[in-house]
Amino acid sequence: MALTDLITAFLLLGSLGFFLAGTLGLLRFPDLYCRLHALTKADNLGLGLVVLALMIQSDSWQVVIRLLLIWLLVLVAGATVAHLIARKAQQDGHQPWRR
Amino acid sequence: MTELIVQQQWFLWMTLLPLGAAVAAFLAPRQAHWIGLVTALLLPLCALAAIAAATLSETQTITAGNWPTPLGIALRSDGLALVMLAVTALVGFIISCYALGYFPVRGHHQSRARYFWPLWLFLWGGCNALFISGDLFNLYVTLELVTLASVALIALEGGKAALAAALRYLFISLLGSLAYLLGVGILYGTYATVDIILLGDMLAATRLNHAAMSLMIAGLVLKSALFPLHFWLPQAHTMAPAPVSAVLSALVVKCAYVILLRLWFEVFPALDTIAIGHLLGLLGSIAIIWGSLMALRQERLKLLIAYSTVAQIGYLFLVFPLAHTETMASAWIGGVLLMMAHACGKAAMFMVAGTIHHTAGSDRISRLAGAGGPIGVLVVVFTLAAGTIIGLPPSGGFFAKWLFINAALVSGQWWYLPIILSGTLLAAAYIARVLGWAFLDVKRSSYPVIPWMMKWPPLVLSIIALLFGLIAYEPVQLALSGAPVSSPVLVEFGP
Amino acid sequence: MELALIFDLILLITLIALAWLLLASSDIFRAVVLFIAFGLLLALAWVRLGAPDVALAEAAIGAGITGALLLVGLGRLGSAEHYRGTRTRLTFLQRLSAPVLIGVMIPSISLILLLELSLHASATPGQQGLVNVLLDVSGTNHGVTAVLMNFRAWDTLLEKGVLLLALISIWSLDQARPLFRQNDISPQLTGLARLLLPIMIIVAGFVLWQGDHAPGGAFQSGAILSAGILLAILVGYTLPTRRQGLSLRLLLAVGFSVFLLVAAATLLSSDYLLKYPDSLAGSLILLLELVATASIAALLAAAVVGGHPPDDLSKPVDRSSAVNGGQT
Amino acid sequence: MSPALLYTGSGIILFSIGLHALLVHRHLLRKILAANIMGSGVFMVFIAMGVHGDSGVADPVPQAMVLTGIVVSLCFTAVAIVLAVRLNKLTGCTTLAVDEESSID
Amino acid sequence: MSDLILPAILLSSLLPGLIIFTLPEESVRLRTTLNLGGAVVKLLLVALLFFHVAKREYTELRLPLLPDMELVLRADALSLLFLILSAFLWFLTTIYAIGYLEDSPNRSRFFGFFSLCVSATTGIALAGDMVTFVIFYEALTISTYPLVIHRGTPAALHAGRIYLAYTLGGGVVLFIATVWLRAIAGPLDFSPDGVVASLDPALHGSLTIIFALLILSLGVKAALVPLHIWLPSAMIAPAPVSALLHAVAVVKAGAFGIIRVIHDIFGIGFSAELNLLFPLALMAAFTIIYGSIRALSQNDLKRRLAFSTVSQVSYILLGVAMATPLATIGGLVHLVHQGVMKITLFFCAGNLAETLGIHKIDEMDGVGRRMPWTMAAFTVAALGMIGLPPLAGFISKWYLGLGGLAAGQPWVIIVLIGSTLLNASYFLPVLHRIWFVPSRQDWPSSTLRDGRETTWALLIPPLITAMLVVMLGVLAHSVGSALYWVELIATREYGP
Repeated sequence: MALTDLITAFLLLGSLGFFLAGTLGLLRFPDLYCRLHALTKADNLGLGLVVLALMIQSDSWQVVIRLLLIWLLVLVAGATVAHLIARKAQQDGHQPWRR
Repeated sequence: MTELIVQQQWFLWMTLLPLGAAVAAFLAPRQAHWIGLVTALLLPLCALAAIAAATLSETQTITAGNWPTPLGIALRSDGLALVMLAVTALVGFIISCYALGYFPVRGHHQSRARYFWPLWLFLWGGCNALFISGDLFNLYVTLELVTLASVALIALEGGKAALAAALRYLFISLLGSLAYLLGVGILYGTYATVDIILLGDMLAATRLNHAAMSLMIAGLVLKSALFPLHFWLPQAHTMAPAPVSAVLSALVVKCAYVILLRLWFEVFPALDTIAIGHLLGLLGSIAIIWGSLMALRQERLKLLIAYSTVAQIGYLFLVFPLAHTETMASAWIGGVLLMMAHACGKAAMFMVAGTIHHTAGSDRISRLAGAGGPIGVLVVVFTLAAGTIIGLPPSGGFFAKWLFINAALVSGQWWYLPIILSGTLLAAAYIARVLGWAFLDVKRSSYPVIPWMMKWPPLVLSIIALLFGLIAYEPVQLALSGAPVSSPVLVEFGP
Repeated sequence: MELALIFDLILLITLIALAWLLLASSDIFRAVVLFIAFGLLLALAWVRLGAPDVALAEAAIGAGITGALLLVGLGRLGSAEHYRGTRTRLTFLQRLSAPVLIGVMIPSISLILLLELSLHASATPGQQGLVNVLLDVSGTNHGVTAVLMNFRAWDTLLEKGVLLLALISIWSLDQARPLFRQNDISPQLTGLARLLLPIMIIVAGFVLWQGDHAPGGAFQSGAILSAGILLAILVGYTLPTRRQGLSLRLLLAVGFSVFLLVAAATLLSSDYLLKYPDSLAGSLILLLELVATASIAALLAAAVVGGHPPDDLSKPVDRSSAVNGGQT
Repeated sequence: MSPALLYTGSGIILFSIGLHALLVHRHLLRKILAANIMGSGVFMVFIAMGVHGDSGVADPVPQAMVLTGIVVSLCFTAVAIVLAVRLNKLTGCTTLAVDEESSID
Repeated sequence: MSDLILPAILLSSLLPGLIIFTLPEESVRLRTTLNLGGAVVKLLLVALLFFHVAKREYTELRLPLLPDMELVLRADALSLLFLILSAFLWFLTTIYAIGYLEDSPNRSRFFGFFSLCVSATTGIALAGDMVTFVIFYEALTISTYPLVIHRGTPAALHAGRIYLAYTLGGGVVLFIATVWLRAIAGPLDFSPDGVVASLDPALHGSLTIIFALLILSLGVKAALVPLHIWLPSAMIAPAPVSALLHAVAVVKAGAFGIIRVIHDIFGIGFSAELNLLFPLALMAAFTIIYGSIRALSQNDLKRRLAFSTVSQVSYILLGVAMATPLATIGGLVHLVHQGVMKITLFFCAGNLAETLGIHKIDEMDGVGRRMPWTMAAFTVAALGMIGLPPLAGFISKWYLGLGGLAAGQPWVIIVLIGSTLLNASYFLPVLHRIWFVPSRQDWPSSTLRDGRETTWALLIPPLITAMLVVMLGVLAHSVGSALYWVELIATREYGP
């Protein structure tokens, strides 16, 4: 097992943690805004780690650029969609959760 | 001249022409009806040319792109294909003329007129492509083309009943075609080809093949509305506008049946089909009786005609049990003949029903009471067309029944005789019921004038339907060329 | 190998469970969302089966366009799900047929098939070899594209017809209604669209070009483009609709028409339907793919919009609905 | 138990699940979903039965067929949804229950 | 020329019929022209054909229907007999119907189906094989049904249902029997020796069943008891229709079919060999007596005539079933004679109904003074029916009696005498009422300018047919009479 593989495994395990956290947040948080928050933050980071892991494994720079592009696109799209959902929720009168 | 005819693959043009016209009608909605009419005029000519070309040339099968068959799609101009192309051209032409009167170009319903033409031309092209296809997957695509166009045409009427009927028809068709497609998939997985001729040579009587066969037959039976899977048909066929009802009953139901004929006689001969044949025969028999009885009970003319279609489909399925080795040609030709005759007769009947609805304001049979004047003529046309449904000579239905009875007697399946006969008598009864209302001597109101195009096309078609038996020789000879059956058509008892 | 098999098993069990869950769930919105997830997983299954073309198409269609169609449809159906109120009166046979079908036929047919399949697995070599041999003369370097655009081009032509036909059917049924409220365009979405649209066009072009030698092609590319068009509609772009939207109609029909014209031309010149001249095969396929992409993109987007353009007919229409309906 | 067989079997199961749901459920969108899942099952059988040996590369011909099939089923889905929406607009129902009562005229 | 004459005869009534369907109700003149023109053309064509056949120039036309199945039109002596009868009587009935239906509704429909009906009858006459016969036979069924229900009253519709049930039921049995026979014996061209005689004796059982089925199914139209129920109930139809049904088209089609089956399919010798004819003769004899007895008790004039038809048509069958030349002559000649006599009676009954509104026999007292010409015709025809020499009916009965003796079946004489007595007892009281009982009411006087009893169109046809009744009897042995022609047939059939 080469060093790269080790790093990859490490990164993937890390991403798994983030995904797990995001999913937990999605399931357990009290209202829509919190859930969005958990989902976007944690998943974006998780995906970033996955992409990073794959970049290490890839053998041409073209693939690296493509992977990077994918991650950036997901970031942009995720941010916008989260915004749209939150905006719609606010328009519909959903109040943020208060303790 | 002769060379010109032979060298062109007219039967292929018959698929490209309506499809192209459909696109044109979509692009130029204001001219759609003219485009439709010109196409409808050209297609019968193409059909004649295709028949002429086929009688002059040797080959009946070409492949698209001229790729060898396991890979390319076989397109066939054999007897069955040509006969169906020709009948569709004839019936389609007359229905197009009728539709010109039924969907006024100006006025309230012009949107229906605009969409009718591209949809109908698509359907026509799909039918033609289906008839010539010799490839199981291609048959699926063409069948779906036909189905989708039918769904949209049913829904064209716009009422909630029509929409519901269209949607139900869509689901039923999806179910049927997916079952068929699953069977095709299994056959491809086993033999790596979907070519009908190649499969017919290779197929062995394994359980897997039987399962595939059952799936395909079940799917197609659903699509051709054999009892008890007919429940969707009456609504779908009656809720549609009249020209569409005519198209559906005359042509669309036959599409699935043509595939069944091809499968049964060309793909599955090696398999053990006796039990399924008897099952189909049994269901067909029930369909004959049940459909006729239901037709007898209907209050509305279009529903009566639709249930009569259910019964006639029952006759078509008698082909399968009746086709023993020695009676194969009898049964096969009987089925083909009945398809042609029924296409003409049923289209005429639905068109007349549409005209009556248009003129009398309703298609309730009781509204026909004392029908005279313009409606009286329509009733006569209805009767003439019904002759072929009852099976009166010299209609095609008569000779089809002759062949069925002949096959039943010679193959020793006498129990189909009472079925066929009671079907005939019941058909006469429900037609006579309509006639009885029409002849009823009551004071009648005056009716509006019937548009020219809504009166004459059905009359022409009904006369053709009634006299079809007299000109059946040529179509039958044509159908026999390249037919998958080789026994004499009229069979005698063996020594 | 073992690991792969376990992966397959997990994937398939998830797929089946998803299918069951989504069909059984009482909330129809949830069902639609699960269906989209099902589509994405199915794409993974196609990859596992060595069919990346299908995987691309499944992701773009099963998860993408179909999902959009379903969501838009669901929105229009309204949330009221009062389908318990009216009970249909079923005939006896209808009552009988469903349980019989479910209870007897499905298990038995499945059982037979499974039993038999285990005996017959991979009995034939398929047409892989034949396709590879003929690939050189097909005008393209990718097997699936060769089959689609050349060997079985007749199927593809008819399929394009079905697509156009579906759109005509949709137009015949209804008039286009707005996908969203006009005053509701978010500036963030507009920004995203500005960023994404050029990328989408580039990606679509790439996928189309890719189809010549690797998974990809007109349909996948068209699906991406149509997503772009929908995005553009969502941020309020409109197309000119003069002359009853003739330009739109032309765009929708061009893929099928060109295919038909090529078919007619080949039939005239060679007596065989869709037999491309050897020297022209490559360029013809490229042409067909290009126009097909354009049409598919427009057709899919128009299908999601659902309905004919409001100016299609002379009859007066509801002004408010005429604003952003069919101007893909 | 080869992967191809596994996938074929799953395809058939998906087909059956879809068939069951198509027949049992009333809601139109659910019927549409069911039909789509049936279709996916059929396509899976197509592709999986075309996988031969351990090459891992599927036969291109069924792939092309499945692509065609996916498009066709997409078309049906699109039309069905519009029909359902239209029907819902006229009747307020999301089922096919309407045609019984209105079949009189 | 001679090839085209057969289809031309068919088309001479078919085409006018089809055109008439499309005519609006108001175009009386065009419709009348078409009707009469068609009838005249047909008569001329038949006359032309007559001379061909008299010179033994048989023409034949074959049109392929299916592989190994043809539509065969052929003119032989027997078909000419029926053809002349139907062409001539159609001509007269057309004139009569035009007068009878003046100003009534739905005339286009009526004359359309009327023409179709005659076309079918012509086709039956010209059929050259069993398939063709069946085709036209069924066509006749369906084209007469609208005529039966033409009046549109509930009673008419009921009668129509009965008519259709019986005739179509018979039709399908005939159909099956024919298909079965075709599957056993191959092509079924009519030929003087029959086509089944040479078959394997093992098939004789099937052949017997087929024969029974054929006779039973044809017997529906020929009104063999107990298959006759439809005939009296069909009386509800307008008089010209009744005339046509009884005298020419329907019952004669059945009788003609039975003749064809016995003579030209099974062959007389073979039928006798299988002992098929004696039961038929018994049935016919029973029908003769039964019909006459039922006629006695009918008060409705047309119903009495109907039961008389039931009885009289079976004379034809009786003659044929006895299988001797003389009896055959008697039977065949009665085909013509009964037609002419019965059509006269129905014309007269129609005149009574149309002019004076008389339907019942007990309303006929003294009507001879009001309508002398009509009643004279009635009287001649009724006396002919009874068999009074030298009228037409006598000739038939004479030959039948001789034939019965020659066949060694003297019981036939008893049947004939009994039936004659019965005929007399249901006709003579009517004649007595007509001429000798004083009228109980005042008939509406003639509305016509010259004081005629009724219009020419209604008067001429019965007078002509009544004259024929006399001439066919008196001039029975001259060239060109029905008897002469029938003897020709018999010699061709049995040899000189």
